[in-house]
Amino acid sequence: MLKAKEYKSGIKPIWCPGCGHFGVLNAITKAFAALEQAPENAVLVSGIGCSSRLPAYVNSYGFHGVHGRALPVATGLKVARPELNVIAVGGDGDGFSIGGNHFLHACRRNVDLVYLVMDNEVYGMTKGQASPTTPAHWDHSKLTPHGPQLRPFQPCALALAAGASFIARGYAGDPNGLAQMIFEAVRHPGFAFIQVLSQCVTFCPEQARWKQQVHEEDHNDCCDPVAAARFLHGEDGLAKGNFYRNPRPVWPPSAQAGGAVDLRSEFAL
Amino acid sequence: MLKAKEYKSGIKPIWCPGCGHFGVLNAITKAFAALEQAPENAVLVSGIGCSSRLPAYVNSYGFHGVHGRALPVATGLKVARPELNVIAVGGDGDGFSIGGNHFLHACRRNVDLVYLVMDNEVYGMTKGQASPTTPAHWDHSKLTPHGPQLRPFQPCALALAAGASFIARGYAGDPNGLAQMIFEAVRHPGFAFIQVLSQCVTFCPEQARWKQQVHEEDHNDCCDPVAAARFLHGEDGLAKGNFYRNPRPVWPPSAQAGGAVDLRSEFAL
Amino acid sequence: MASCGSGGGIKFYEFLQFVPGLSQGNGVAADNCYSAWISPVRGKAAVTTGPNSRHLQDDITIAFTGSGGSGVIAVGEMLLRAAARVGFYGLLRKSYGPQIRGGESAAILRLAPQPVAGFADGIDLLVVLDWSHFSRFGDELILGTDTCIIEDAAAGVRPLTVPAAVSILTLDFTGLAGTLGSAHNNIAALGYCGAWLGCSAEQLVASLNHRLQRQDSATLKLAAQVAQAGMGLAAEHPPPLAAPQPGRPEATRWLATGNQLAALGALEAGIRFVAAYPITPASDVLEWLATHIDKTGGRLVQAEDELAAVNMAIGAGYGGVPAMTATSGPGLALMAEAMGLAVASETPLVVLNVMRGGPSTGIPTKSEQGDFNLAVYGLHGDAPHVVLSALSPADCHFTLGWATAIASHYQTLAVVLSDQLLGQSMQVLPAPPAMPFQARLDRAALPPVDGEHYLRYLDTGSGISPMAVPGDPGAMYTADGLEHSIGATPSAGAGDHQQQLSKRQRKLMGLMQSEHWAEGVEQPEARLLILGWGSCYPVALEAQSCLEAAGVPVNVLGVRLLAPLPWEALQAQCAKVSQVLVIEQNHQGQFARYLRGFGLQCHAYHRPGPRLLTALEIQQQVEALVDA
Amino acid sequence: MASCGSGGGIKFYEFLQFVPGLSQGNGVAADNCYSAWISPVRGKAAVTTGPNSRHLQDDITIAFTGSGGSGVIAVGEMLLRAAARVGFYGLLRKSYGPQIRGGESAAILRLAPQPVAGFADGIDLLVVLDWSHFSRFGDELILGTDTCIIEDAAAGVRPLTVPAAVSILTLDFTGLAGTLGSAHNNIAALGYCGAWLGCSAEQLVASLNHRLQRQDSATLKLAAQVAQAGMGLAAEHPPPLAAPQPGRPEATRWLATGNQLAALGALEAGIRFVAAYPITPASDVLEWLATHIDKTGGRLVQAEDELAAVNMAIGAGYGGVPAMTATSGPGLALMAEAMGLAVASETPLVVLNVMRGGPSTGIPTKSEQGDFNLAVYGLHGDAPHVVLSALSPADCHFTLGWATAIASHYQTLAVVLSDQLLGQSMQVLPAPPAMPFQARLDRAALPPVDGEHYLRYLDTGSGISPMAVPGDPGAMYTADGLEHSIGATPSAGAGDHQQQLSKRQRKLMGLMQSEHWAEGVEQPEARLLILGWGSCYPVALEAQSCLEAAGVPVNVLGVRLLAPLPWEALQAQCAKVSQVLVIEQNHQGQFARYLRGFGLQCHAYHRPGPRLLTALEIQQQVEALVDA
Amino acid sequence: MSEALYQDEAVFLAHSVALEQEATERLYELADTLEIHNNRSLSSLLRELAAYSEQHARQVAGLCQGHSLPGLRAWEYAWPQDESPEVFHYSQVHYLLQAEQALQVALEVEQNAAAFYRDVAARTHNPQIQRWALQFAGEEEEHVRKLQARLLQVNAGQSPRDHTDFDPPQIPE
Ligand SMILES: Cc1ncc(C[n+]2csc(CCOP(=O)(O)OP(=O)(O)O)c2C)c(N)n1
Ligand SMILES: Cc1ncc(C[n+]2csc(CCOP(=O)(O)OP(=O)(O)O)c2C)c(N)n1
Ligand code: SF4
Ligand code: SF4
Ligand SMILES: [Mg+2]
Ligand SMILES: [Mg+2]
Repeated sequence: MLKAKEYKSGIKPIWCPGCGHFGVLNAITKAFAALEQAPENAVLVSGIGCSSRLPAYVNSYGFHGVHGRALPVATGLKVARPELNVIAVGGDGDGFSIGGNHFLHACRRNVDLVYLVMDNEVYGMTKGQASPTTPAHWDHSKLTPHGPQLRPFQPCALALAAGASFIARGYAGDPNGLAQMIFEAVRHPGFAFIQVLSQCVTFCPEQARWKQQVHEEDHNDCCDPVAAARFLHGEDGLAKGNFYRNPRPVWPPSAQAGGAVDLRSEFAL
Repeated sequence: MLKAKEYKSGIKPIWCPGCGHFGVLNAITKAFAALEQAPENAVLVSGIGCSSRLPAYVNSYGFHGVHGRALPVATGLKVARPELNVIAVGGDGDGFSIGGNHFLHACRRNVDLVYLVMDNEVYGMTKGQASPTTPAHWDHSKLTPHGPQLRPFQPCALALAAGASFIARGYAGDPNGLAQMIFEAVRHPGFAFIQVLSQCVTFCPEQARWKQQVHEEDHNDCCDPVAAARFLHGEDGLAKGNFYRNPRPVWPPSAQAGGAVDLRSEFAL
Repeated sequence: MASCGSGGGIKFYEFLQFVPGLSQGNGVAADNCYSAWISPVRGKAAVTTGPNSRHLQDDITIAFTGSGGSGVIAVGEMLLRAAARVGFYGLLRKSYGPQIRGGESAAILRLAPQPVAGFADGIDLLVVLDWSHFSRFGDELILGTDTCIIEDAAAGVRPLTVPAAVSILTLDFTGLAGTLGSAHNNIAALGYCGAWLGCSAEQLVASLNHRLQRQDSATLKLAAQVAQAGMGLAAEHPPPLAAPQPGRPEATRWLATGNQLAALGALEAGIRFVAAYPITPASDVLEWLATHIDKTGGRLVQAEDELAAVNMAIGAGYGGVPAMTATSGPGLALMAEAMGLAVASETPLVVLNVMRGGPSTGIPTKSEQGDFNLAVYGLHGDAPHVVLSALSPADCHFTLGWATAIASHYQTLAVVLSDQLLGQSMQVLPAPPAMPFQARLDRAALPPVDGEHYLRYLDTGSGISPMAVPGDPGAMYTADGLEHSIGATPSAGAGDHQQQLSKRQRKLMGLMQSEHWAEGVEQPEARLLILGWGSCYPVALEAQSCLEAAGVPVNVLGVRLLAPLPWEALQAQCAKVSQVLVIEQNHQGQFARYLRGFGLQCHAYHRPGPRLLTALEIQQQVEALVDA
Repeated sequence: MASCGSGGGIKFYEFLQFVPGLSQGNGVAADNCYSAWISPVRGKAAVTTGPNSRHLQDDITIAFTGSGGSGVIAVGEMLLRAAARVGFYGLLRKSYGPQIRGGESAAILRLAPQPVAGFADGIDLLVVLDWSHFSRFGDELILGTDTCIIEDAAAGVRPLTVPAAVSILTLDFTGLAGTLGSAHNNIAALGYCGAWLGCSAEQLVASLNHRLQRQDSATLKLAAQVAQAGMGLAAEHPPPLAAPQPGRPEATRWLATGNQLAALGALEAGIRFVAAYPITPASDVLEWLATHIDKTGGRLVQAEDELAAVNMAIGAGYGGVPAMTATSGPGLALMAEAMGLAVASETPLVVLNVMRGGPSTGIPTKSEQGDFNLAVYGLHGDAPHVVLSALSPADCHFTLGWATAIASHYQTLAVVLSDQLLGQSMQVLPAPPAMPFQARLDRAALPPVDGEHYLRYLDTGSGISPMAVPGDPGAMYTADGLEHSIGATPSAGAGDHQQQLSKRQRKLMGLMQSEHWAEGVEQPEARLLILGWGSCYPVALEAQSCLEAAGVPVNVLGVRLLAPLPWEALQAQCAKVSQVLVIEQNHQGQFARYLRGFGLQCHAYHRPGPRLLTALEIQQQVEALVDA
Repeated sequence: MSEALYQDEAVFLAHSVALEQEATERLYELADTLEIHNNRSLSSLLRELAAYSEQHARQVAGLCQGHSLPGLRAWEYAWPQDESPEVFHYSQVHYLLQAEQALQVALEVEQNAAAFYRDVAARTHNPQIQRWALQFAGEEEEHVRKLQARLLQVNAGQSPRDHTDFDPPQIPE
């Protein structure tokens, strides 16, 4: 049985001091400790971004792939190696912009994965451009000098519409609560989505206010999609809690054992 | 003023007799007649699929691009040439599988486009594989011999969660009703999404039953996202009607005129 | 397989041992027979010397055309199956109009007493059920003056483009079927041609039953009657040309498409994960896999797009499970970024690309060899990887097996280039020998000796680093597409970069020694080498045989290992002759340009599809060169 | 512009006339001065003959290193600006550790009396504010025995790797700033170096004010005091090496990065639509465009990914609005499929690719020339298109302008290869002349003469088909990535395919005549040609000048038009010498391989980044060749 | 859990151990990060503070001999707020952090810890817990005093500083 800190790999993060991603790392190690996770049987899969650097910092297997493709890599790995605990992690840019399609289809596919998005409403790694979750009038990016002027992407509402069977929102400033969410997400059979509010101190210093603004909203028992939809269409995006849990059949159905098979006879004349 | 049939280009469709896409072609020409559309000022943009062949059959400009990218092409065109009437068309595979990300982001971006998806719950052109909207147990495709076993993609619910400001579902078997929807979608400022049930007689002959099953459900005045969500999470996918209309600011905000500008002085020492 | 070295960890991923568990079914042949099987046109292994055993006189090409439900494709398939039972080898290709269904179509069938891997130039016997839109096939159905045409009485107006000189026989297949109460003139034509080829009624009926499996018995019975009536007609009015003679094959023979054989080869070599996004003409590879991989304990996932497909395969490959995807040009282009990830992270990955006409959407249903550049050069940065080409429909089996083994052994990307012609042609072939390849990771150095740090990207002598997979205790690491040190931590240092770049290039050099890099047939006193790749190879062999007959001995070489190119071995082959002619079916001569980049002095003959490259045009090119 | 030919339709898309409406601002030079401006290292147009006017003795390279907020990058920028005001030309590059912010960093500055486009091999003056992590820059900061080091008293322990022989001066910048109440030893160092270079206090303060625009006046005042204190220190303890002499430039000069100049060039040549997805090191092109395109009446869209970005640009281009996107390796790979669509549908499209280290995510912040293969060969099918390379930071302006004009004129894809070094280095340069290029569609044949059918893909003499855009009455057509007839209907016919393939290739042949295909400097009696592309060109010019000094005259050629390659013109250049040395910064020698494919006999020198190619190593290569 | 905290010795000790360990880890993590960002003076200050906590953690661990502590999951602790009272909140720090700010933050969390123990002491009915809680509170208050002194020192020794950020963020990928 390892302690939380023993789930750190010892590689020092390149993150800015105060970055929310530290809180997520902290929460993952705590969840692993609670799960008594064997390090060799867990794999963290990510794309590209500050947040996507996380796998290297955890004492487990990791795959740091290309931008936006964490979920397909995780899906292939989990389907091929169902006994592993596979967790995809990344940022809002990685997951909702370039990776948006995989997000939708992972929600429908319901492979037994956890997907944790560290949402700081910005592209941290490329120097602070607007991401899909950036507020419409945030005009700090040179690429959108008048703000993106678009309706922000609503990850939880979309996950629900796309068919995710576990939807929660955590806060990097509350690593213990987040650890519990991750713990439950791992235990949940099927695709579990956790949006984590994870401040970017460098490009969005205003997110320090989240400490005051984030509020608890527990719908732990909510397995009614209509009720969840009603809640998610109304809330301010800063509620943390379990919004939806409704286990449905996991894909793929469990495998038949592969034995000696004859693939050739059909071709014989 | 042209008659509906004068909006046909004269190129004969390659579609199977009985294909729903004929109904959509019919409806578009009727809508154009009603709009008194100047053929040279309309552009139909599509991806790849049986449905995506439609632009060539209409007496207007057309762009038959690559699989899944009708919306970005249409977006670029409309933003660059705002005076044109730009309509993106395509299939469920094109729009919701490979093109799913563009669909989400087009809904949020709210460029003044119409997007019409001819949904036959199958990849017609590549010989009948399951698409995102295929029922979970439809086992007619060799690629998914036990059925896709996935929760079907719900285009209207997703469009709503993604922020579309006009959402409707039509039926290719009712070209007049569909023509009216298209007419209204063109008039709607911002992104208007129309899902059209358009039977594939070749790979899904069971869709002939839609004639009996499709039912009217009008929420013409529905501009409340919560109410729309409640409806869309409950319905059977065969309701036709206007589900949501809620105009919000169109992107981009109208342009300032480009005059003589000095781009150089900032560089001078 | 090298020992995994760790006791406990192994149990729950035993399948990593890659025991495929497949019985080899019928017609198992010894390993050393493999190459005989692959290049069915000729005799022995690797590069053989001697006369090209293929005699043109023995073969016959039959084409059926019709439209709108006339079922000529079905006739082609049934006739091939029946003729095979009589003892013929053969090859069938199909051609369609743009309609999704019911459009005009043609089935082109070549039969011979020994294996055939390519098509002939002309049509010997053309059976026309419907003349309308015949001109659409003008590029593909080349009528010579000795072509013999059988037209249905109801075929309609014969186009003016049909040369007056050809002999034409009008037969009332429609009427014949009609008298029996059937609308299927195509079945009458089947009986007619079958009888002419020497098929028995049982053989034809067996083909009918195979094809019409799901029909009720009354339908089957009627069809049998119509076929028999067609046979009768053949007795009365035989086609005015001699029937070809079947062979006397002893070995078990198969009927399969190149795409099916590719899929089989992949599974037999150990592929246990497939990610799929349909695209013509690769979909049938994926479909065959979908209906068979479950039996091996493997999995197929239908992905949302090609980006997902290739990344899913990478995920599985990272997990130590041999994985592949299959696609065609547009899909391959979409996979380029992730293919670079497989290279940089050293993850095994097989990508089968079944080429069609390009660029862009191009001509999706027709064959062309235009994706060479993309496959060899389409990754950003310096990204050495493996590109193979399948040299015949049958060779798709061998090449996919080889690619699967290479990808795992070298922890690399292996792209296999096939094309619509290889992939979708249906071939009668000797049953392939047992698959000689197995996917195996080099795991010799795992886990690290106690106290040592596991170095995933170690620069070993071979260039192949020790690869752990999740589940291996004590070897946790993060695979990365960022440049990294030997210990798998990101690094921007010039030294690490140079080391990893060189290592990734060097590790593939081992492949250069492989005897599988090419196939060829040499002739004594040849002064010229015809050098081809992919589906051009059988055509070149055919041209060789024609040239032999014309007194011009040439060598032929088909290159299977396109990248990294075994340049020295190739040079040795080229040094044997005074001229080299590179042939390929694309517009720009992509392969020839590539070879010239190595310093090869060569002539090049290339032109785009969809018209197939023919032996005749190659022969003419060679003759022009030899004369000059 | 050719008349649009249609009366009514034109009014609402008047911007299609592409009147850019840009005043050319300061320092407008006549068209024929352009090439002088582009290759600032030398004298006249296209390929000039004569001594390389660059004298090595006149320049100086200063590096600042430090870490964690020590602000060395800022010092570099401020010093460049101040030195420019004194009369220096110069170039600045920046280098960072892996941290997002606050990491160790270095600013490397080269100053000379005449324009400089490349960096020197060694460092003349190294100013160290902090020694820790200095070794991280070992690849980039090459200390010679004559390097002079100034270290801050608080810089910490000097690493053992610093050669003992160098002269080291320890100065207390930290203490000096501290006594004034400032923590910014970097500003003291700025004052020190500035004074040595001959900057006045006003010039330094102006730089400070420019940089610290958003700070309050107290901060500015304090900074000015610290800088002045630093100046005082220079009087007491000047660096032990002679200060370089500034030039006496008459023309207006600019300070800009290659990326900014590329963006400006694009806008000036008529780009009015940009689709953007951020990626290092291309983001700043997009950011500059974002803050400027509105003024021209154009639009920038931030796309959801690169697939969207490139297709958006295609949509705009189809609409007749000159459009571009900018990206780097991974993004370019993702764009490959759609780039093929631009080729097949003949839609104008400009893609700027600012290269970084590869493969895969690679080394994102460092320069390399590894995407040549992908840019030239990365499309599926036979897809001829244009690939250009920018030959200096300043040349980014010219090349983007040219690419914009080419894309519209030839209705094609034009990829421009720049790299991190060109793109992100900050250069002092003479103000560029007026943009000589304008995007113009060839619309001569529009609309069709009454009664005729509009043939979008007509096979004209030039190969350029008449392109209508939406809004043109009577010319409606559907652009297609499917192969098509001249009338734009899908076609699988061999004739149509061959015709369109040939046409698309042939139309680009016109480009071969352009004098812009390369830049070069010739020397009398040269026996060797150094052939490079992109950022290697200035390095080659530098090597030429060193070699000249060593008595080895060589020619230098930088190729701007990489594809289609003007092979005959290139051959003519190569024929003037007996040896050709191809240089480039990648592992595999991609350009050299390409040239050999045309038949060029050449030597090749190439190695990967991130270490920059230096004039010295090229000189050594040349000397070895000349000696042999 | 909160009742158990006040009444069950093992649960109380488990909290005490976790409180110091969390503080230690958080401080070392920040110290490491600042070191990576080359803010060495602050980094060593944080290490100093971390060492205090570490030492304290060892003391508490010593008291646990003979008690079998419950294996609480991270979220099962009865902290008054989301986290242990002695850790600073992630969003309270950033890379331009100065010594005075760091000390200020450290001061706050020590005060929180002291308050936590005082609260336990006030609520518990278990005299042993009360003794411990008062002892720990005293120790935390001792830290508070030390930090206050340190802060005075820093403020006194410091000249006015301009906080110009000369290091623009970089763009690694
Ligand atoms: C194909 C590709 N496109 C773009 C990039 C550049 N890029 C790297 S990270 C990133 C955004 C990261 O944002 P996010 O996922 O929110 O992570 P954060 O840094 O905010 O944690 C981008 C655009 C890339 N590496 N690859
Ligand atoms: C990149 C790419 N991948 C795959 C394909 C193959 N493909 C062509 S159409 C199609 C599906 C079309 O389905 P849908 O959009 O539903 O249209 P339908 O034919 O049903 O009308 C596919 C997968 C392609 N052309 N390009
Ligand atoms: S830039 Fe933002 S997201 Fe990236 S490490 Fe810094 S604070 Fe975190
Ligand atoms: S295959 Fe289906 S979708 Fe395609 S044309 Fe035929 S009926 Fe329509
Ligand atoms: Mg982010
Ligand atoms: Mg469909």
